[in-house]
Amino acid sequence: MPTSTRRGNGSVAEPVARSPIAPAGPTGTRGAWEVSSAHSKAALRLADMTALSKVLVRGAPGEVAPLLCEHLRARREDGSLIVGTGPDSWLVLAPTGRSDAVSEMIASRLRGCTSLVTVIDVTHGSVVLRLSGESARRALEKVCAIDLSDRATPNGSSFRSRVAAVVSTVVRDDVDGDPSYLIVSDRSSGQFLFDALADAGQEFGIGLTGYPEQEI
Amino acid sequence: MIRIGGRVVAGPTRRIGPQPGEVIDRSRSLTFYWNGASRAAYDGDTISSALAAAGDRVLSRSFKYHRPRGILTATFHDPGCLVQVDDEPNVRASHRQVAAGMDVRALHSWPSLRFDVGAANQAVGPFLSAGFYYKTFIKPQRLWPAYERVLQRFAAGGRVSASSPHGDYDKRFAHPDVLVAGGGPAGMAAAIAAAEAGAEVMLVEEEHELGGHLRYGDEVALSRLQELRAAVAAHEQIEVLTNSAVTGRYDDNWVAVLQRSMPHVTERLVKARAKSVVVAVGLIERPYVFEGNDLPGVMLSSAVSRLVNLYAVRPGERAVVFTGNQSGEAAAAALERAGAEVAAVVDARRGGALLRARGRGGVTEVETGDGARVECDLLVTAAGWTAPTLLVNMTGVKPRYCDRAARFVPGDDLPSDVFATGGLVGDGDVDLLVEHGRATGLRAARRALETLDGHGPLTALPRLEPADHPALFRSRTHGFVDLSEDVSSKDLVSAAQEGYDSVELVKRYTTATMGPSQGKLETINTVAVLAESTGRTVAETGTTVWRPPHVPISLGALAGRNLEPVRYSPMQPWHEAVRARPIVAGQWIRPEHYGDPASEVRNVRENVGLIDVTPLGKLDLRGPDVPRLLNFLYVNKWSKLDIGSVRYGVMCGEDGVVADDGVTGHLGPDHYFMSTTSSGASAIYEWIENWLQTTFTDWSVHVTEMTSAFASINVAGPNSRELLRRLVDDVDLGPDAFKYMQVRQGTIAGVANCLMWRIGFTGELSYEVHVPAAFGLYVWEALMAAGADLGVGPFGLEAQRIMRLEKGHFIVGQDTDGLTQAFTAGLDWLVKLDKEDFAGRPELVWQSERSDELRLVGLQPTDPTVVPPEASQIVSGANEIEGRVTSSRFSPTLGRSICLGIVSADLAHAGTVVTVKQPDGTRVTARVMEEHAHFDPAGERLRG
Amino acid sequence: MGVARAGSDLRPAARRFIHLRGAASDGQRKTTTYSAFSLLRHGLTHEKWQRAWREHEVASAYDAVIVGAGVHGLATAYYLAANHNMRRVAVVDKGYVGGGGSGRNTAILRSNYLTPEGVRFYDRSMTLYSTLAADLNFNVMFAKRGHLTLAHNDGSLRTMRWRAEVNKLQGVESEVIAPEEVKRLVPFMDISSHTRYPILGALYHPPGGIIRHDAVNWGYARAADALGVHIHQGTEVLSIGVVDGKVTGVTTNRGEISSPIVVNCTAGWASLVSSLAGVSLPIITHPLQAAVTEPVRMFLGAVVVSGSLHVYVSQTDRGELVFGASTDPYPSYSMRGSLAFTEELASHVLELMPSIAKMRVLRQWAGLCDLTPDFSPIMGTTPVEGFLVDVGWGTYGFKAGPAAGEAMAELVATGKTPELISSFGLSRFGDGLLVGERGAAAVGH
Amino acid sequence: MIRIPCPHCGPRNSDEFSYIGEEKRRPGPDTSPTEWRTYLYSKSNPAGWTTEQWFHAAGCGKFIVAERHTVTNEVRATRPKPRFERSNAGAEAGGGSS
Ligand SMILES: Cc1cc2nc3c(=O)[nH]c(=O)nc-3n(C[C@H](O)[C@H](O)[C@H](O)COP(=O)(O)OP(=O)(O)OC[C@H]3O[C@@H](n4cnc5c(N)ncnc54)[C@H](O)[C@@H]3O)c2cc1C
Ligand SMILES: NC(=O)c1ccc[n+]([C@@H]2O[C@H](COP(=O)([O-])OP(=O)(O)OC[C@H]3O[C@@H](n4cnc5c(N)ncnc54)[C@H](O)[C@@H]3O)[C@@H](O)[C@H]2O)c1
Ligand SMILES: Cc1cc2nc3c(=O)[nH]c(=O)nc-3n(C[C@H](O)[C@H](O)[C@H](O)COP(=O)(O)O)c2cc1C
Ligand SMILES: [Zn+2]
Repeated sequence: MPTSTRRGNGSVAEPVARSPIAPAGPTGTRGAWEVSSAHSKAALRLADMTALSKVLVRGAPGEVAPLLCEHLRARREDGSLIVGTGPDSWLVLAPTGRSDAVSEMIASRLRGCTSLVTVIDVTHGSVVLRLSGESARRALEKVCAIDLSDRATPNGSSFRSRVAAVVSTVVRDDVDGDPSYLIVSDRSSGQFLFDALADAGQEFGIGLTGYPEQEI
Repeated sequence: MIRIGGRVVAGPTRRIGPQPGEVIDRSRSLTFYWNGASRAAYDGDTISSALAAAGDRVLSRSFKYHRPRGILTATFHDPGCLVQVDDEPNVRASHRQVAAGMDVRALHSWPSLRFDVGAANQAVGPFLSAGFYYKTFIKPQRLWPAYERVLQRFAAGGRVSASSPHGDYDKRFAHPDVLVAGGGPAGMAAAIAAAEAGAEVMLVEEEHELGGHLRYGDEVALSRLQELRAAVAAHEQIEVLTNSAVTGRYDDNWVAVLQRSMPHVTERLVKARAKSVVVAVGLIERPYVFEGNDLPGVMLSSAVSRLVNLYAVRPGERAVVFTGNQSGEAAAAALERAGAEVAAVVDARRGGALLRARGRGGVTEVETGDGARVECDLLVTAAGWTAPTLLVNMTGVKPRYCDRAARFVPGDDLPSDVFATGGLVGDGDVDLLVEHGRATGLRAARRALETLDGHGPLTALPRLEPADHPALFRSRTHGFVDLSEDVSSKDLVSAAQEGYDSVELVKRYTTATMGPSQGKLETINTVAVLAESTGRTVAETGTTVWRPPHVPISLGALAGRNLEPVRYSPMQPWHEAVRARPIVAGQWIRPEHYGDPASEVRNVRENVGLIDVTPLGKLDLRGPDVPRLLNFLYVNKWSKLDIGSVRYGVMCGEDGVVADDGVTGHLGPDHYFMSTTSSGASAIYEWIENWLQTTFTDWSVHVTEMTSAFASINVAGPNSRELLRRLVDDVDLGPDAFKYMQVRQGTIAGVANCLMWRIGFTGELSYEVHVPAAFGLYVWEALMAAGADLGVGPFGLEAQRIMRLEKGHFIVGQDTDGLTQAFTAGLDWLVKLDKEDFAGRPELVWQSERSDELRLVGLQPTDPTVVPPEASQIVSGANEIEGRVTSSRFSPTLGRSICLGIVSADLAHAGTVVTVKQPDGTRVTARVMEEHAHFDPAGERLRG
Repeated sequence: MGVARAGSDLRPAARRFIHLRGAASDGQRKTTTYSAFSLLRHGLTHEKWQRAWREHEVASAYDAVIVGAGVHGLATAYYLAANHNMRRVAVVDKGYVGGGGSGRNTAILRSNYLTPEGVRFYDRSMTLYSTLAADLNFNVMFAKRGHLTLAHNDGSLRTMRWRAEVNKLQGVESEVIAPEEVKRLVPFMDISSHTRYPILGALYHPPGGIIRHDAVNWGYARAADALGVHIHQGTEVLSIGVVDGKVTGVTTNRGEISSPIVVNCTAGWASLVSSLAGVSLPIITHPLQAAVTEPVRMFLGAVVVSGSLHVYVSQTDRGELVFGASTDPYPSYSMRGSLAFTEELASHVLELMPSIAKMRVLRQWAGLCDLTPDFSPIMGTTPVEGFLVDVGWGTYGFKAGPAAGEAMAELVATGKTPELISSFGLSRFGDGLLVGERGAAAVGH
Repeated sequence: MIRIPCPHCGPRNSDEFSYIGEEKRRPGPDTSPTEWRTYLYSKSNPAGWTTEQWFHAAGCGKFIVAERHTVTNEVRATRPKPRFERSNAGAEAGGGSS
């Protein structure tokens, strides 16, 4: 039996959190997470950002949207990214290990709401990928039917649709003026999605890059 | 070697000097193979232009009569120019460019193109008339398979090979404001005007470069071509796709574009959602029907112009030109420039007529209407145009016949987002085509951008109408109407006489228009001949239905990358490392077993085992109305479930049919956690959302899918408590503190926020633990390590199936089917009809009042070594079906075979012995048991 | 058989019109027999062939009006005339003969259904099909190629075995076979275990196969015409007369027809036609699409079906592959077809046979399917006396044409529902007695 | 691929949605077999405009109502399922259980 855990019995080492995507070597750790520390300078880059904290918020649109973000938009706030994923649902992405803090922050902000509000840590349910670079749009267009032009999907917008047949939330989140997309999908199809994007990006010379210093 | 009437008139090459518009690169010679012999070509040559340059006249044999065929149209639609290229069947030789080393072979010829034994069919032609096979081979019926094999030998087309690689194909989406189909002058002009108006444009051209008919036109045409190309190139907003075809325009301007010869993939399907579509596909020159019209050397005028002007090939030495329009004159001029002799021009506009062409392997003589006979090796026809209206007619618009011009036009009342321009609409000089194209492009852009003004005034749409043209369909003689299908005008006449006299019936009876060019060359003549023989007009007769694709499209391109997502649990790397046997379960790939399921069962019963049950559906339910929701969804009661407890439940559809089962636990105030079957997970989620969003809209409940958020591990077996105790500090696992059907939240192996339920499908003392997914592998490995001395081992799906059968738990969808209502499944103990309402209640009330229903029962074969295969039928008498075995296994625990089965009500009593007919035909007996459970029916082990 | 029996059970109304002025006259005729000999004679003499079926004026009354000139309507008319000597019968169709589903189906015949009632019924159809060419004197080219339904998971393998066992008990040849055997029958099949949809086995049904569907329609039309049945193309039923719960006739674009019996055989349009008589049906109409490739030399012997992949494929004698898939994902009366259909089809076919990626789709088309909740047809009487239905044929009704026609003819002529179709009545939905064929009929073909 | 303008997400390809069915009313608990089975099985199946439910499964996850023409497939209007508008069926179904 293989034992990749670095410990002999039940209570010595620290637990290791893993993304569903086999990390491109070399690897390192960020908080509890094992992450890739590869570095690519390619014009098109794909990174596994699964170690980010993810918090799901549900509530009545009229009450919550003004406090968080409009549907189909994404908003940066205090080192986290609030995404309007549906008329009554939001996803907050934050640096690794921050989900409790973010949940508390959101819960307290929404305390005055009269309708039912739910805040759940969904860090473990999703993968997050970041596709960046000049040809990111053309690569994503191969596997996503949404109009990605600046007119239809400008920086700061978001949508939920299929990417490579996997239902995903996509956020246009440019980095330093470089087109970039964050793609959040069900964890169990993470490896599939990652491979599909790497394949789509091949003609543009895609490079696999690691978990960045600046997480979000 | 070229012969005319027995005289050799030319050497082997027909390549002429450089032409102003030629597309070949004389600095790059290539060699390829034609039926095994080598041939020279220039880069830019099509297969057929290279063969024509080499003096090859016969490119194929027709499939029915095996008549020799050569170049007719020199376009994609050339019916006699389908060839096999390497392992690719049915390649269009007049479109595909030569690549070095290509192995090109002719179709339908055996043993060789010149000596073809199938040609004997020509002699029996009169008996192979349309539909002959419906009239013969009727008796004796038993000989039909033999006849059929003979017919199959004459099937058309090339060959595929079982060892061909799949090839490299992919797809892409696009969202142009304006998509222009066809890159002739009108299409280019439309693209330019649309781009100038601010639209993003996709311009798609079937040929290898832009230009349409200008490419093979005169100097004026060529200079206009340069201007237009330059203007297109100057616009960054125009994406040009050449060697690409718009294959269809579907509802809501969903446009399919087949993109060929890409650097990265063989072919790519572009799926474009265009705000406006401009159809500028031009016109197709149509063949003329007369005796001998299929002989090699009979060519359309545009074919001649193309061969001379684009490929610098002289198509013949001595020509007769039959013409009804300027295109015939252009061809005659091209021939003279190419050094061929034009022996006669027969002008239909001045009463000239064409009677027949004669020759064996090709034309050697032409007989004209006045009886004159002219020796020649080339007969050029310019009989008029066909508008390829498919892309417009796909919208539902019907083509309209324009009598004056003797052609069908796209029809009226186009959808507001589809525009037509160019030759498709009418005839005119380049200026008019460009002007019309521009005006149309602008309109398309305005529609796309939803701007009413700006970018200058809307130029008037110039009048562009089909020009008058003589109605030239068929001569006084009969000839081929459909060369690909070997259908003659005589066949059509006779089909009409037999009553197949509507255009749709005549098509199906004779197969005219059903071949590779799908009527683009054939429909008009088919309709005209039918009209003539029924006494109706062409307009009354109408066309057949135009259907996509515009040009055939490979299965590879349509499939693309074939994205079929799969799902893995976090423990997948571990399963792979120990080579678990994978099983595909919906999207999930799971371990079926790790070598020996029976020993996995024994290990669970004796020690402790771990199974990865991550695919179990998991839903987080929150809100004050969750109990009402549960009461409605499940057939049993949910009002009183304490925090820290879980309960089993079954859900039925509104038809009372068992839909899913699982357990739900009460985690905290207004907080529940539901599990569903793996296969039911997404359907149940959708079903619940449906109730909440459409019926119980005022209930306060939030449902969150958590299936992938937790790695789920069932720790089962007598040692499971001890194993967990070693890794869990913050939960009291003692039998009294944490009872059967309870749930706790705690930390396992240092991983916080784990859920532990004390439940079990296996019938053992067991804990289902749900671990935050990223730690799943870590915890699994920790359990394995910590339990080494307890005999811990993994078990797979198969061992679990055996154990649940030992316990008599049914599996929804296996032990039940699409009609199994709750009482049939034996759920009398669970269904609470005294609840006021729940999904499916009315049907279950009525089912409870019936007594004749099938029942699910436990069964044990009389012979304990016999394991009747699942789906074996339970029978009475000779062949009366009384039920079936739904689950069946050999129980390693009991050392005997055990089953579940569905039987009719009168056999459902304990002790009844039923007869089971196995697939091999043998009959065995089995006893109906008191309980579904074969093992530990009282459940002492799991409560322990 | 026929007259006496028919006469005794025939409702009086059915006979009332026979002698009315304007009633259709007995139009039987002597028909040229098709044979190699007649072909030779015509070839030599260039003599004209007789019309396969004639054109008539629409008479003001018939003993029965059958709506829909698909295989069901035509077969019903033929068996009425042939078996029951009822010849004052009209088949009316708004389009051309076989222009509905019967002219656009993938022509797969089989009887390996799941329920005993279903298997027995379809088996009767297969028996009739086996001698149909001779019975109709029209070669319908029934090719018993063998029919394979692939199983890609243990659940479907179990269903295949279930079907095989039920089939065998009804005397129908069916067996579950192993992947190697599948490969032997279809050498192009990828049976390796690492595919996304591994082939675990198949239900093999040797008598299944394909037929020349148009020939079946034409053969029935010609044979019915020879017995005096009137076939009216281009004749659309616009309303149905019902007085005191009894049918009185129909109004068409070519005039009114009185008739005590109206049979609805309009498949995809069944709801619309039934609603003209005030009868509502548990039917929803979905388009079903099909496609053909360009022809290639023969390489696929058997008919191959995969339920999990929603695809079925066969190769015709002409060499083209004929494909079908599942119905469109939402109801519609559109026959325009979609791109998604061809994409899915191609990817699924290549999943099974990756080496044919270079073959090209030549044409795609669509037809309309009348789906019932239990994937079984609806045959028999309705609450309106004299208004009968033979509908709900979904994606699988071409193979049923002969048996349904035979049984419906018996019902019309005798007034009694034959045992063979008694489980398939409209009343079963109200009674909650569904005939579950979902597992074998959905996509199955 | 027709387009359905989701009232929440904007126009999207129809393959992001699942078709649910014609808009129907669920009978109350004291229903008769005829009424109930009409609810279960009968369809109006018109050739023309129809009002139906779709589920935006690969989008916002909302059930929506669309008016679609079943011959042209044109979708002329969509609207969200009204919230907080309790149907009679709901009132009865949920009655007194919590
Ligand atoms: C793509 C496709 C593939 C299929 N594949 C198979 C297969 O492989 N095997 C199989 O067994 N089945 C298959 N089917 C199903 C099969 O085609 C149908 O079930 C069968 O043809 C129905 O025959 P029918 O005679 O009842 O109806 P149809 O053949 O559809 O005839 C109904 C007729 O009614 C006419 N009509 C409608 N309304 C009116 C009116 N108001 N007035 C007058 N006339 C009217 C129509 O014009 C039409 O001609 C397939 C169907 C499709 C669409
Ligand atoms: N003298 C000649 O030989 C000749 C030939 C053709 C047309 N004409 C005249 O030219 C006029 C037509 O000009 P135009 O600009 O409309 O057409 P055009 O024929 O010049 O150009 C149409 C272009 O569309 C392309 N095309 C067709 N179907 C396509 C598809 N589905 N996808 C992508 N590309 C496709 C063709 O390859 C062609 O290049 C007519 O009036 C006609 O009389 C003359
Ligand atoms: C079994 C079968 C085989 C077919 N083969 C061909 C074919 O080889 N070529 C062709 O053009 N059409 C073929 N068709 C399709 C018909 O041309 C036509 O599209 C279909 O009958 C639907 O009619 P419609 O397109 O007029 O609506 C075939 C149809 C069927 C049912
Ligand atoms: Zn939406």
